[in-house]
Amino acid sequence: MTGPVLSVEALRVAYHTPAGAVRAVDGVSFSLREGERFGLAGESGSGKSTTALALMRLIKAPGRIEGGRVLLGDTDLLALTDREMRRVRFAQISLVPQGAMNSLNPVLRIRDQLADTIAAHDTRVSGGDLDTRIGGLLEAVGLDRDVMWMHPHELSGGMKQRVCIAMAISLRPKVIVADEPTSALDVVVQRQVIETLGAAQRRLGASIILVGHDVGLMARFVDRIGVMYAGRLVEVGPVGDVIADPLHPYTQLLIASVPDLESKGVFKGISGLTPSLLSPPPGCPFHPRCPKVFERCPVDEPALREVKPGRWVSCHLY
Amino acid sequence: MTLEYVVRRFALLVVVLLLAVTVNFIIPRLTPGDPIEQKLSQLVATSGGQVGDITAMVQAYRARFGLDQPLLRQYVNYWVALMHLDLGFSLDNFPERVADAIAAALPWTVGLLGLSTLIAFGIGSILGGLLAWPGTPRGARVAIPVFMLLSAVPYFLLGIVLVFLLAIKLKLFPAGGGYPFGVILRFDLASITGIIHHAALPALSIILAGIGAWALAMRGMIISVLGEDYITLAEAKGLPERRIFVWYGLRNALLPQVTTLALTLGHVVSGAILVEVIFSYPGIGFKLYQAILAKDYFMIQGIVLLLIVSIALTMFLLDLVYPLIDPRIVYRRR
Amino acid sequence: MPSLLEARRVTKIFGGGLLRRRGTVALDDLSLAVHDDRPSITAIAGESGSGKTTLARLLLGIIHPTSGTILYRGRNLHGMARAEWPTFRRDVQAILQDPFEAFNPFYRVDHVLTTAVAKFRLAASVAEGHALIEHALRQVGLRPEETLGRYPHQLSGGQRQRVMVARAMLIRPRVIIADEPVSMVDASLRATILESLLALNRALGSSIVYITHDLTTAYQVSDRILVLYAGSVAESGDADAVIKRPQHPYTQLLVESIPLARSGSRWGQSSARTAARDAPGDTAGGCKFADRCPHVMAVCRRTPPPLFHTEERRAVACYLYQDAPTAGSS
Amino acid sequence: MALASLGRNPALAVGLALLGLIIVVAIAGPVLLNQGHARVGAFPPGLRPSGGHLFGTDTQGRDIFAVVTLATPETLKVGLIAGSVGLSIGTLLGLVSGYFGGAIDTVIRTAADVMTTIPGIAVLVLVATFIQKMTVELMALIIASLAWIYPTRAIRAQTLSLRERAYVQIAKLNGVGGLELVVREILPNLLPYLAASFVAAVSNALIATIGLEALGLGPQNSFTLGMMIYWGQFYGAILRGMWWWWGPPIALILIIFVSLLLTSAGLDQVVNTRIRRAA
Repeated sequence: MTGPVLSVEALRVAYHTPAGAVRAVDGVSFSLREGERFGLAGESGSGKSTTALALMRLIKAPGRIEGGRVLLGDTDLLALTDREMRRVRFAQISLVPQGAMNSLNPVLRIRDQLADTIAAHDTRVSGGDLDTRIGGLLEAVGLDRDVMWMHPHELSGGMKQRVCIAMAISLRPKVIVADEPTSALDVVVQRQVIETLGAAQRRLGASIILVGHDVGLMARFVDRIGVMYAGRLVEVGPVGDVIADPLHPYTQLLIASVPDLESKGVFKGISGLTPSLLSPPPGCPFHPRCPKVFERCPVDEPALREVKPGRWVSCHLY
Repeated sequence: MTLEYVVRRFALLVVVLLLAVTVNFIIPRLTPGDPIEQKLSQLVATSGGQVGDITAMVQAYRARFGLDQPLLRQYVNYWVALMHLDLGFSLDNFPERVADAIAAALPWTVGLLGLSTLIAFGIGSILGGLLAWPGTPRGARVAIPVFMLLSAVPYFLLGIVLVFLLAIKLKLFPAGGGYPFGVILRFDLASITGIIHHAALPALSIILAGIGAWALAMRGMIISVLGEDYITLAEAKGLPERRIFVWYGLRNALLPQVTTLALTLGHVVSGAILVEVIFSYPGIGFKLYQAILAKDYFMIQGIVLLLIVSIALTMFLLDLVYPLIDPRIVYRRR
Repeated sequence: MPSLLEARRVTKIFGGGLLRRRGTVALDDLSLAVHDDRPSITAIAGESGSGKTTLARLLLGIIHPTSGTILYRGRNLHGMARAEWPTFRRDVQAILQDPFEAFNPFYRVDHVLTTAVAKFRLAASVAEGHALIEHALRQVGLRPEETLGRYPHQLSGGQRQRVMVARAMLIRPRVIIADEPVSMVDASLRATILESLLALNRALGSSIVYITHDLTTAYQVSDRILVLYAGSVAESGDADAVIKRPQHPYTQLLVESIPLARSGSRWGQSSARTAARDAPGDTAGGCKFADRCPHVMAVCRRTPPPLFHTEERRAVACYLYQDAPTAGSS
Repeated sequence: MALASLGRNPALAVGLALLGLIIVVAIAGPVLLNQGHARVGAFPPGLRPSGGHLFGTDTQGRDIFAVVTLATPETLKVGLIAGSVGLSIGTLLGLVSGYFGGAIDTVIRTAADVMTTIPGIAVLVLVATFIQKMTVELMALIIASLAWIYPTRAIRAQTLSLRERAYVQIAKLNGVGGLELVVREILPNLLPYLAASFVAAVSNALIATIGLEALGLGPQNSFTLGMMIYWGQFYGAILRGMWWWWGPPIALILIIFVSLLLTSAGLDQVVNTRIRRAA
């Protein structure tokens, strides 16, 4: 079993707003095996997208990566210089953006936006065989070759997202970070795009981190899932086990609140308000809304521990 | 933004031309007093002699130029004359025709105004873009207040300061005029250097004031473009800084910048005219200034009409060119 | 008894100006009726561009139909005198999609509630009005002391949407048009909002037209579901029937694409699904779903399919069921 | 709340402070000053700046300091009158066409588009040339005839976008309609834009005034900053290096414009934070 492709250790990211420091990611650690699909699930404000962007060092002011390590193989991405990081981006670790609608440059043809990605890392390729390579990439994601001569505004939402997938696999990276790639798409197109992403990833043998809030989508696509709440990982484990037998109280309520096509008219939600990241509640951040809260919870913060083989949770119940 | 857009812009152009000609025709006729009578009485006053009965002279002159006919007829005549590019005679140095005087002054203004505005637009946009780009060193930010100052002051006031400093005090440049005194303009090195030497200061004042305004406008646009998702993806793709700045930043910020250019054309031309006055530069602006001093009404009307028409045409051309830089605008029904 | 609110053979075309040949057809000959005597919850489900929001705006009288009529208690809404609109407003209310833009940033959140009380004269005195407001807020799971007096940006999306539901509760309308009320709210907070919609229906007897792109919540909340595709009804019927035994190929594709947490196959195993036309084709005549339909037949491309009544309270616009009777609107 | 936001908005604070200072000087100046100094022949001509005459005297013996003190309020008066007249017309037209739309909107929009194409200076020159006795008030009205264009376009664009906001729909559903809706729901959110349009209208009016005066079309018998520059240039003060004649008016004009620019930059910030907070 080779070591993990990517391992994240105690990652911390904060946004310094006039009202104070918002700790968006507060000590997140997980690792990704080769070819594995890891789901990073959480609701708005949980810090999942910030974590994804931090892996690619795309956090912009007033955000700042405060600490931790991101090991791709044995190089710590957070320690690289900007120049070194630029070479790693898309060559080793690539991104499928959330808002496909305006992630493509509206004034450049699709071909130019694929060509400059390749040329930025592989200056030998040029002219004719660059076009054939781009044509091949587009076909690999189910698009017609002559889409490359079109401008973004001529493509539908689903087609634009497929172009982004083609870009993400163009340099055969080891890890693909997909930040809610289909949240803006209709359900039918969403399934087609996710299946395209899955096929491309399997053919490349790359690992994927899928960030999202749709637990159902996670269940259908990922191998392992990590649930985030208030900037921390509260539970990690194989997706089937976590959904069938969730350990952390928040995960239990989250999975219960996902509507399904069985029980009609019965609604289960989570009472209380989402926590403020400016001044998070002491101890376990979920304690104000946790049905199983007891005296230890508001006092000290639980660490993420492996309570069963492959099943990690950060809760004093275990 | 389709064929309908082109037709709408063309209709706007036609309306502007109609209005310009009509306004130009009506305003002089609205104000009390008759321009010709004033001109003649002014001549009489200055020449000191007894020059017969003014009113008879005025009647003859009005008949000669059809000014005694009903208003509508005059309006039609005015249009017919326009069609033949006949803007009437200059009252001040009769029998020179207004159209010829303008034709003589036009190249100077187009040269000075056209070149310096483009230079200011280009340099200003790039500097403005750099100012907002995170890659640029912090130190550059000191330029923002300087640009603010420059864009605040009207063009020609800057001209006055430049004349005083560079022409009077340091004697580096001539204080006015378009070409060396007494030189017959030929396509030879001497005339050309002479012209450039004279055009330097007026051009500099247009460029300096223009750069400030364009830089601030572009800085605002780049800041809004920076927030776009395609910039984040461009950085994620590991593209070189320069390519992101030019092809993703500037290229997209250029679109609203060109629209601003079209909208502020009137303001730019107005400013430049006054620069010509300060430098007594032989362009249309200075001609207008002289015509005002001499109360040469037909010359004033001609120049004003030309200004309005040329700006309306330029705006229409900019609207036609716009789709070339913004692929989303297509004339053919896709 | 005439229907309370009805869209009868309504078509809406946007654009189609001077030079553009024909505008975009948002709604094509659609009929829907809401009755006062038996309050029901009808879901209008469809992808973006299916015309569901246009239908909402038509039913609310915000826009005029290009052809067909909107009837309020049997009378043409747009034919009514201005003086009669307040009664229409009292009977037909709405909950809009975007909690962030539904509040005027200049005022505190109370403004939207107090205006409703004043304009519809819901209370004799200020104190009584205040009591009504506090009661409505508690009904949607909000503590008045934590909500009133605050500016919109000081409340979360979920809280703001619940204030919107409270506003509707105050007015006690006969019909509520809920246009994607929970699409911008996290799953865990949707429960209270969907519950309060059910409460509005059961406790206050208000009919609800629930507009959504999400079939699972449509199934959870509504009695009947109308599936819209490119401006026309593809299928309509009882919620169980439409979801558990979908008949129209488009509905089948929709149900099949829903990612369920506890069941269903693994995605991303088969080869890349080619991007077959993923948007409705503007085929001249014929069924608009023809390009994407696995069972397309010759007749499908010729004339648009009428609604066939395949079973009790069920209608499907698909030639696969052409031997079933067709009878007027659903 | 207002003071707190000023703290975080230096541009607005400095801009308003400068404007305040200018207005105080413009009002107090003429009252405290001995107006006699500004009369022809009051002092020996062409004196360089000295203890007695801060800004020296012009070729006709007027004390420049006195003239500038009298000229500033006049120029400001033109700017403010033209600006406020332009703004009120612009707001009315902008609100009506933005909110009600339809035929009235097409008329107003086309009129504004056409007038934007026409360079202001050209029309103003034409009108000013044919006016015999130009006064400050007349100048303001002429400029006001064009000052409504920018505010109309700006307010119309804002009203169009505000009209589509969900809270306007909600207000309609609450039974609020017509004028009450415009006043209660749309106008309050327009305030920052109105302020920004006013500042823009005043600075455009000032540019137009000074432009016309530089061509000699300003009021002949009263002091304004533009006319000072015109007479200075007319009597060759520039060529003869009498910088103390045209220097002070240019400096004052610069200060006025910088303060207006800072204020509008500050207002843009207020407008953006309001949008960011609402989004």
